Amino acid sequence: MAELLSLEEAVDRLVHDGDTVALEGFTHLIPVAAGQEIIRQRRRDLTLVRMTPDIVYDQLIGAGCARKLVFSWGGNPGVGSLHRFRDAVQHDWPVPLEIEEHSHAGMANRYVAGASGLPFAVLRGYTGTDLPAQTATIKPITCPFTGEQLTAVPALNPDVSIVHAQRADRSGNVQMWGITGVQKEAVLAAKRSLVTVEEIVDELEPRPGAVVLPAWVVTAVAEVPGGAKPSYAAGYYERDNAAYQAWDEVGRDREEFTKWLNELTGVTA
Amino acid sequence: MAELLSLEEAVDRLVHDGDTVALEGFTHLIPVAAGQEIIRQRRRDLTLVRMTPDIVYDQLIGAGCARKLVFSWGGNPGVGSLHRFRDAVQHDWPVPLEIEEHSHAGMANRYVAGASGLPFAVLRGYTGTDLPAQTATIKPITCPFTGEQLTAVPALNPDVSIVHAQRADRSGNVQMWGITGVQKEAVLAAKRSLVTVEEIVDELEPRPGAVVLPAWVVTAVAEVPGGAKPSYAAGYYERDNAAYQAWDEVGRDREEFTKWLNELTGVTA
Amino acid sequence: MSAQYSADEMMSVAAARALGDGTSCFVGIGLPSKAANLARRAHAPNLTLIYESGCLGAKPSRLPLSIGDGELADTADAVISVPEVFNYWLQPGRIDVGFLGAAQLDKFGNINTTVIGSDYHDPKVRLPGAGGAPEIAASCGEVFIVLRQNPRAFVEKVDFVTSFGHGTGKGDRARLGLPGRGPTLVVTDLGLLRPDPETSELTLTELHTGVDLDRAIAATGWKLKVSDDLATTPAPTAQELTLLRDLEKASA
Amino acid sequence: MSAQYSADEMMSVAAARALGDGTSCFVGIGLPSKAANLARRAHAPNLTLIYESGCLGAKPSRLPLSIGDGELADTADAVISVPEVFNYWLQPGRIDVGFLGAAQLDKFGNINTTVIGSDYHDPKVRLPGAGGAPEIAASCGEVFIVLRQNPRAFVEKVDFVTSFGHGTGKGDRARLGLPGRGPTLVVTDLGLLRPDPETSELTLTELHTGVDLDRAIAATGWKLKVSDDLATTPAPTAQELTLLRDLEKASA
Repeated sequence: MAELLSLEEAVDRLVHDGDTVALEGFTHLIPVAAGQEIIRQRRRDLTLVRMTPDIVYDQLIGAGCARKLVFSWGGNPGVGSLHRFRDAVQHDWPVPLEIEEHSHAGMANRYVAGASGLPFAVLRGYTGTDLPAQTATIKPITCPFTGEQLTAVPALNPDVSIVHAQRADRSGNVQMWGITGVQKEAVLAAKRSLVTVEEIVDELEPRPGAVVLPAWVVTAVAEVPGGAKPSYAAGYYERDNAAYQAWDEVGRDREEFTKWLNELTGVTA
Repeated sequence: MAELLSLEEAVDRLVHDGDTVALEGFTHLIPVAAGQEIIRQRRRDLTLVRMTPDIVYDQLIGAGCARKLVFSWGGNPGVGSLHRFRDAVQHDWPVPLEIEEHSHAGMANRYVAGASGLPFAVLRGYTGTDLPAQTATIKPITCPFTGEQLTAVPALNPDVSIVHAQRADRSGNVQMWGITGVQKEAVLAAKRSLVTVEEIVDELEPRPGAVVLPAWVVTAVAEVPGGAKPSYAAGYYERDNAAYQAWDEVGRDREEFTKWLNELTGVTA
Repeated sequence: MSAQYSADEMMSVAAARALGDGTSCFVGIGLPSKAANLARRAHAPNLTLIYESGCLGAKPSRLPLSIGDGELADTADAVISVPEVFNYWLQPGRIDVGFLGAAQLDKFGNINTTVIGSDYHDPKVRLPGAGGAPEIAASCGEVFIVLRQNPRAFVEKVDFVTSFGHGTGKGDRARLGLPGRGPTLVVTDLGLLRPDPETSELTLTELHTGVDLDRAIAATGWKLKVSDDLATTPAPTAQELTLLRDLEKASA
Repeated sequence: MSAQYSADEMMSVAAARALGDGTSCFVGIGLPSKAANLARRAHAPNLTLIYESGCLGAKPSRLPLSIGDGELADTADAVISVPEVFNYWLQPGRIDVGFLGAAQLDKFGNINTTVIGSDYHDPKVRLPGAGGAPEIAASCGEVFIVLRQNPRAFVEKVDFVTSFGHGTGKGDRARLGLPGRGPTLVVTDLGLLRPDPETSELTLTELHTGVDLDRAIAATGWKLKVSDDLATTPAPTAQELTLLRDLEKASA
């Protein structure tokens, strides 16, 4: 049964140095507040996993929390590049960042395998591309019925997965709707999970398109209104596009970024 | 784009002798009327596929439409055995019935592979059971990352899949809700598909738990109110449990069954 | 508590008692469903019921007529597709207890629901088949089996292994890499059987109140072993009987 | 029709025109999304737009800010999970056209969105990566690519094959068993390129109205082949320009 915790306590208890951590969200419901709490608590040596690392991953990488990134598309959606990500890959700043690079189809299937208790997934993927030569976690597999060759990718089973949802009830049952990406799979694939929510309510009224995560597969729920900003939470608030654009300026420059980081973590320079 | 057809025309055009046909429904929304139309049109040599063949499959088998059944659980749910199925397997009446037997997990994954354009699916299944010795479509497969041995099953790609849904709009977009079983997978796995619906409406209002099949993956839609009776259609009518019980009497006896069949097909004995 | 009750009522009550509160249970239809719903009303209000039709956390107000009863969907925490229930929920070992019936059961807890007779292609009786049982038996934390005890059902060796119990004895599950502990309890109309800790052979550990040991032995198709400290199942309480009968009445 | 328009507007209009009514299109963000939404407003009201965020049949009233814009979900026929969009919809070849952008494109239509520079581990520029593109390029019936033409983007050979086009030439896709036909059209701000039927090398088949051939040749990093019957793309109509500008205004 999910425990209702503060964000601070949840991150303290669930996320440890060296963990493999997935904060998922597909432009919608991105667990930004949880990511920034990980920065505040100065976690180190994390293997960060996400299909679409965006500005909160840029922040985690720039803050030196990560030693490795497993991903399929890293960018500031609708704006441009992730400058902290590029700086870490190209110049090891502030620490070297190992990367394990996949396609969306591969990453999605890796979460599916993880959620399904299987060691690998099969897809038609990567054929003819240069990705398999760089990524050890892409291998051929042969169909035992037709002899056809396909691609296998290993399961993702993060130590912790963190997602943001619209609501939870007091027992910790979680409800999210709109674009829900791979959030269900990320939670089910993980050893531990944290869901930040816009609000905790008495009862989860059924809604069209809603995905429900029962309390017994969630480790902790934290009420964090606005916890997905500057991304959006359908039914609660819109995407703050200006913030995405503004991040381009902050992320572009180490000094600007360091100022931002000191402000976030309460350090006076 | 789905064509709107009468049930008679749809079955005439879509279901041919010798086809592999899946009529899916997991106790809810069973396409009974479509199955009985197949009997009326005297299709022969069908390979029938279904996870849970129940009384409409008993009727199809008793009527001699099928040469093979691919399935995982054949029974009259909540009542008992399928007597026509047993008679065909045990005594070749009215024609021999070949069987290909799986578990639910295997069948569900076979549909998933079919819907996914993959030749096979991987699961943890059948281990230690006597099923693999009887069923050629169960094979071992080794994880290329861990070396672990798992089970592979081949994709199901029926020539036609038939399901029943609550509603469609005039463009042929289909909406169903409640227990939706493997209906989406069955339709997406098939070369052709027919959806019978309770009603055709101007607009599909979003509903909690609804599954939508866009018109462009459905071949034909036929409006058949009550087309799932005696099973139920959530929001339209309840299961007619007495009819399930009554079938036990009819199906138990070849003569009784033949009377029932003659009545269905309009033959006067 | 000297209320009158039937052997079937005793069986349902004993099966219900085995389900602990706060656990999750993958429920087969028929006797398992009745017992699980009784448990939820009696002592286990936080028992999570999972039906293979895709209903997670169903809280039916009456006994479902089938595993796809609309009542299950209407009262569930979530309704998911059938592939999802097997792949995301059963297979990874998320479910504590698998609750199964059987047509034939052997002394190592292997289940047959496929064919009676030695020839699969020319069976004496063709049974419904596997359904979800093989993977429920493999992947749940443990398996409870409920069925009426008689020599045709309780056999030395099942004609067909539809769902693997303990194979030919202790260690077989581990050798096959099966994640769950397999059958840990068989509830019948006469008593309870549990696998012997040394051999995994099903052994009578409890007799229901008023049942004679000889009757249990006679109702078993193999030479039934009896636990040294054979216990007696307490009779159903008045409350248990009332709840069970109300449940059956609401489902008539 | 002598309205003023920019080269980018010409590119968007030309890309939109390529999308036939009644087809389905897997839409990348940016230029492809703009063109697809213009097509739906102009000549293809029954164009089905599919976004990798899980939105099937999205009908946005403004240009989405990202592929996961709430407007896409609100107007879609169905919103599904990301694994489902790749496994049930893209992979089986249900989608007619994949509409992609690129950072680098080579003369056989191979796409690079991964790294600029020859060393993957020490790149000159680290790009966003693959996203959905490798499997879109593999599985859609055909692929349209839209990007601005210049010698840094249009290269002899891409530094990294993120998404496979025609490999080293005709026959490579068939040898690899790729189901779709691959890139059949590249739309730029200067003209249109199509694979040569014999060699699959991208060949200039149309120049936009008013564009000089020498400019297109100079903007290409390989020795550009020009079709014998080089055509001229008609200028945007007043209606096309109005629709495009309204779309951009509604999205500002």
